[in-house]
Amino acid sequence: MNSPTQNNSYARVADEMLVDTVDRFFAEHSTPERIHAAEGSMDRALFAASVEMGLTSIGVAESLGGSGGTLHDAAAVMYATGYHAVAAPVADVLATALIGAVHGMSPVEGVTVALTGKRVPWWGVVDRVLWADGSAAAVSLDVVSTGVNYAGEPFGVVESREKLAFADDILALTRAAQMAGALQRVSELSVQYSVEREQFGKPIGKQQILQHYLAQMAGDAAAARGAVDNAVDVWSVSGPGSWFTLAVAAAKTVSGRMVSVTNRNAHQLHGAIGFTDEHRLQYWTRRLWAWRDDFGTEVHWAAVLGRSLVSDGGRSLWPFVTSLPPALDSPT
Amino acid sequence: MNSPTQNNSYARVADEMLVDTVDRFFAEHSTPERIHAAEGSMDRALFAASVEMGLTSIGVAESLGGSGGTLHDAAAVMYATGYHAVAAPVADVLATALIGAVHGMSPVEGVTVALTGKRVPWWGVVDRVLWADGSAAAVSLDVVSTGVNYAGEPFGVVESREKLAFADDILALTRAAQMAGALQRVSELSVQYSVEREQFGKPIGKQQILQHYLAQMAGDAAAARGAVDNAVDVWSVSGPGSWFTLAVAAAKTVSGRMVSVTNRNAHQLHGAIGFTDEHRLQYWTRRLWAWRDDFGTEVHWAAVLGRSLVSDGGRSLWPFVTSLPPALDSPT
Amino acid sequence: MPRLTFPAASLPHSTEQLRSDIRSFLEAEIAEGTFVPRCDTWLSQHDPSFSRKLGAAGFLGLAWPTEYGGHGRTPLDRFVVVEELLAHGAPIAAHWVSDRQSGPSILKHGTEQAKRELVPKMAAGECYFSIGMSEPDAGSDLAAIRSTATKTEGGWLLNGTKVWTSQAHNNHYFIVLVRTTPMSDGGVGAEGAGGAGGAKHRGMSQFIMDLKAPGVQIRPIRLLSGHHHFNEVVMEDAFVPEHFLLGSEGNGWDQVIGELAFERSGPERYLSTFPLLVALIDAVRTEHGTELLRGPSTEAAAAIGQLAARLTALRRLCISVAVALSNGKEPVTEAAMVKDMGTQLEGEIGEVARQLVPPGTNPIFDALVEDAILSTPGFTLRGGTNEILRGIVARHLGVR
Amino acid sequence: MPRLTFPAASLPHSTEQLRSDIRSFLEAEIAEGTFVPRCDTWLSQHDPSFSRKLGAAGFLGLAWPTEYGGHGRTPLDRFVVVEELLAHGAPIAAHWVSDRQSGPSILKHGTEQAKRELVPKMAAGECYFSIGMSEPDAGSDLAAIRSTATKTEGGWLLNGTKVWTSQAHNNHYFIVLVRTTPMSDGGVGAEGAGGAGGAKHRGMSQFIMDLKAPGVQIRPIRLLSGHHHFNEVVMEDAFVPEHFLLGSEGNGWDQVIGELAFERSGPERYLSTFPLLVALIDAVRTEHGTELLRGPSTEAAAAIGQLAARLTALRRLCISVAVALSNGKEPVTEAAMVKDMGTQLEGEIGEVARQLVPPGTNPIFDALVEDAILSTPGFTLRGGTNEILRGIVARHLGVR
Repeated sequence: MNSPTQNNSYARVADEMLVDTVDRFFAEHSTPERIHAAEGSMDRALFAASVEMGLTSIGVAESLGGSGGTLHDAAAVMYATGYHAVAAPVADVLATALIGAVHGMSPVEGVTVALTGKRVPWWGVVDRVLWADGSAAAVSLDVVSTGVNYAGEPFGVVESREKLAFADDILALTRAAQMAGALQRVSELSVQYSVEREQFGKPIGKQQILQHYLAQMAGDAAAARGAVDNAVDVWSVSGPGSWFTLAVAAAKTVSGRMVSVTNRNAHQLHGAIGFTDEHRLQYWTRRLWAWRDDFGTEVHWAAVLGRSLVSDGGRSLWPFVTSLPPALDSPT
Repeated sequence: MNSPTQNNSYARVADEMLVDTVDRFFAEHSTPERIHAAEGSMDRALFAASVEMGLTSIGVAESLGGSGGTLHDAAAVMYATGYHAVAAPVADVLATALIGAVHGMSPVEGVTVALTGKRVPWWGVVDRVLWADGSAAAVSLDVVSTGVNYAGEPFGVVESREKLAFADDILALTRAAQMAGALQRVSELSVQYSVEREQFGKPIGKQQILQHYLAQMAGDAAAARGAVDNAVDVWSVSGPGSWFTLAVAAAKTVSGRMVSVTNRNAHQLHGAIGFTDEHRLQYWTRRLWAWRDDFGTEVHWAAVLGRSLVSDGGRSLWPFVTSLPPALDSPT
Repeated sequence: MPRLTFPAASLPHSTEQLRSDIRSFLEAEIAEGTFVPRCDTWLSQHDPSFSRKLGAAGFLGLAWPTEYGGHGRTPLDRFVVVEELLAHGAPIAAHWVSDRQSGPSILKHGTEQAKRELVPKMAAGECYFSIGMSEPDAGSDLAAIRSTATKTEGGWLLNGTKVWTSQAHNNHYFIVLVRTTPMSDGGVGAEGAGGAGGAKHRGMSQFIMDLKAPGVQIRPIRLLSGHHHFNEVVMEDAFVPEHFLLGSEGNGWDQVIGELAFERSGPERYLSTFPLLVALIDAVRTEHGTELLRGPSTEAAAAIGQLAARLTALRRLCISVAVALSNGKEPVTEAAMVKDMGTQLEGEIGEVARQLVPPGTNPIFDALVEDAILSTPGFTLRGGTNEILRGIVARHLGVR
Repeated sequence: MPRLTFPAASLPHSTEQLRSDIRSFLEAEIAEGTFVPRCDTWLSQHDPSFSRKLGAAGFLGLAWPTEYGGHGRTPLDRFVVVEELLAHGAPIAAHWVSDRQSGPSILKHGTEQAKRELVPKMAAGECYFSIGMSEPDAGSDLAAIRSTATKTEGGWLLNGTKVWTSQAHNNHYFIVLVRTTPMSDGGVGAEGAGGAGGAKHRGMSQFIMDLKAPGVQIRPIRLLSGHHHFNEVVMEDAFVPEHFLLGSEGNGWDQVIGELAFERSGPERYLSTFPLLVALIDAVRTEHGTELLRGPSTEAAAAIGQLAARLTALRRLCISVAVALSNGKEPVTEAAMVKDMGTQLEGEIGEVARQLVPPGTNPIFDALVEDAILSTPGFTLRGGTNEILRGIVARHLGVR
């Protein structure tokens, strides 16, 4: 993973070869069977292989012990975990490594997650927790309760504790990127089903109303991706800070908002079969329902952005809008 | 207008002959040409003829000098003014007579409107104002400003004054009834246009997406009518009071909420021609935009209902829902 | 111009005592801890002991003749009991189908022997039914079913596969629609799958099939929520006695279609998530208090208020349809419209709930929300997709 | 699988000085009271003196060659200026069409004489153009137009009627699409109105028509808002000199189609109501203050925040399309998608505004809201209805 660009460098797209490699890797390993088998826990083999490939510390400088590469590379990995419904905390551990890096820390081995509040994702499989004081100790938290989220991924509820700065932002962006990937995949699964499935003697995709559902899904997935890329651009241009927080707010808001309509229309279009646990559609739609709730709902983040704008007044809106995406030396 | 039933009697439908008469009367006189000509003012001839017919005091007991008939008759007149986009304050003056009757007052001649806040509809043509002390004096208010609403109907803004009890409720219900009528008409105009208008060699109504718009419009109009009828039932069963207020809140909320989607889809379906002032569609859509704002928006009234429910707790919801419509001696 | 017609209608005063009775019954059961209010209980909460309690208390088979164990009351009496059960989130999946449609169907079309044998137990909440309609690959196109019944000594042998049979693994019988005349007979083949004629609908019959009979295999169809309500039921030479043929041979299609308006118009089409709305109001109350300054924001109060307002409007339309049905009318379009609007509304409740009360605030509330959201896709699919329903309305309006 | 493709793209740093310049210019103009920010100004606010000011300051014809009065900059420079003008609600309807499409069209297809005579005045903000495309009864089916041009001495005689010609009553010219070969020639009749072939598209040509020329009559088409932006333009033997034929005879259809992606992808497709969103933020600020306890509710803040968030996402997609166009690509589907989403968003702003700030609170704000709501139906009709746009996307996705 020797990317020529450095962490926080001024790159605006992920490395093409990396994107391609990760895509093929997850496509091969994150199969419906393995996603299904991992419910309630995680796909340990897939996680180990991802660590092996260096995916859980991409975007962390090699000097810090990371895999190197850019933040756009990191976001591409997160997006891919969504697109492929990876049933392992690859994105969470990667996010934790990036949070640590913001504070000058090296990535820690194993399933290490940063605390951001009461709910700790992947609780049942977590090895270590990244503390606000910068230490990453083996798990020793008092768990109030445990459960599984919409997607069958385990979580624990702990007493709320002090957080590392920007942990919220980076984890929210992580989920936004994963959602963008999942939204794209749901859109594609729906197109495919509409072409293949026949009813009353013709493919259901010939129905105008379903065509409109599909167009909207495709556009919403693109918008979610755009909002995520805006935030990654800002992170990459200026590092974490208040501009980054607002760009993350926009990203989590846009991705989260798209979930309700995309999931509704995808399930509507797939009919009864898509509502069963034997159809793969639900590996994505359930993750979307889970992810929009994680690390602040779309309402929470929209309110963060809205309050900031109201506080600064109407004149602050246009400069904010035109700050995204940040300008570039030459158009790509 | 000698209806056998009395004011506040226990009748649940309007007199069929009355409904039919009013419908034919407005259909004859409230023509697109006359609606157009009345913009910025009112159709004085239509108003005078409506008064002559007794429409502006229906539901007020003959003993009080009204036309007699039931509150359901009164609501049917209001609904008809919406269905026919009557460009005169027939519904407002009728509502004012009903407000007066609640306080034991007889209807006053001419264009008499009840004060309910700062904005006085039909300001430019108002003869008298019904005061909180029960008097109905010739207009002598200081007008802060004047204007015309979405529909080109005049209004004035005055200093806020004390209101008659239940004036807000009765006027909000009046607008809800008018909206229900207008929603139904927009739905019908849209069906008609979809059958008649051809594009790419077939009626546009053959497009599935437009069929869905039309189905939704028809259902929304029916729901609006249902919510209005619920409130009229309550009024007629138990008179004005807190139950009536909440039923009105539901009616204004439902009618008002339907406006945005119905207007959007009706205009979308009519295309550019429906966006011009030469097409009759806008006589209804503009009134809908105006009426949903009058006497409290759908947000205002939904909050009234919501606050009441929150204040009384979740257990209060089901008794409220099942109180509408009130039970009847035998099903009609 | 064709319109939707919802005549003004209310429930009669005569239902009020019954409402008061069932409400008291339910409040007492909740207080005793018999059940905790849940969403979508008519599909998911199968509780024979509760169904028997209801039967013993006289709340099932309300409109059925007393000679068959019913209570000789009206369909509107049943409407009242059903909406109270739904609104209180009671566990009613066991007797749901038998009380809504199988009982009336058997009373209308069944043999005297079937009526005597089954209906009293159904009214007692002791005998439960499922629906055997959909088949693999038939989807929304019910005319494409392939299951068959062939005559044998003393009855019929049934073969074929039914899917989406809710609670078949827990229930006693299902009423199954099969072909008693093969599809290829009578020139049907010539019209083919795309044929517009009614030929494909001929030669179908309904049977009452014992789900425990030899030759009947039941396999779960699990939902994305992990829940098991639905099943695939495979019949291999499964025997049905002669007296369990339901109605006339060959008349199955018409019998099934006649049930649809009843199936589509009930309060279960907008009350599936009602218990969550109740919980939402309490959660907002707990969070914000009720004092003027600390109360919910205008926007939050309005979000709740608009849901309640639309519920009252829908309920009126639903009652109008129920009254029309009980007067022998067939408000097929209006029933479709109510189901379209109602299922959208019940789906919205989950979304509003999680927007007003952030997940993580209250685990019990979160669980209700999750249950609602995971169930929601089914609301607008079961009993005819909303796209099909809107098509029915459009056809009635004359544009299709 | 076919996807929408929005390559990562940003505006270049080289545009930043220009943005700063036009922003200062606009803030100074607002401060001087030259204009009050309004919604939908690119269609409705025709102000020649403001257009001339912009021209004099070098903000028009930015990407046109300097030899024709342009500024030799890039389309992305124009993008920046245009979005600033829109966001500030400046009165730009006079030069809008000439700057967006007529100028580029004349530069690409026009005769040298036309270029010399017209383009410098267009860049100076002194010469304004309209669009002459739609016809009565042609609706969305542009191939059905009937207007004609026939050769005459020194030029052409045009006959026919154009509708929806915005600002024709105020502008100097319009570029008009007509048939130079009659519809019945070349076997077109055989394919008829329902024909799938391109025959109906052949034989069309574009002309630059002087709107003040003899034989041209302009009649207003008033909108439901009462506003007069659109016109019907009737041509009766109206003369166009030879050098105002635009492009090759018979090539009109292809020229028009080439303009569509440009017409559909601009920031005017999501910024029409932006000034209202700015005013909304201030109105909420005034009403609720900014302190934590008195500030807007979570729900109100979120309603504003989600609009802002979606704007930023859309802007990124819009820039991606603009960059692709400036690189010579033809992102037709992506442009359609952005317009679909953008026009829905700009329509939503009016609805959110009246929900958060009740009508009657502030008359100036109310007027902005009313203007937005009365204009909104046009957003999703003009330049291709959203139903057509979604059809374009669906075709690209392979389902149509």
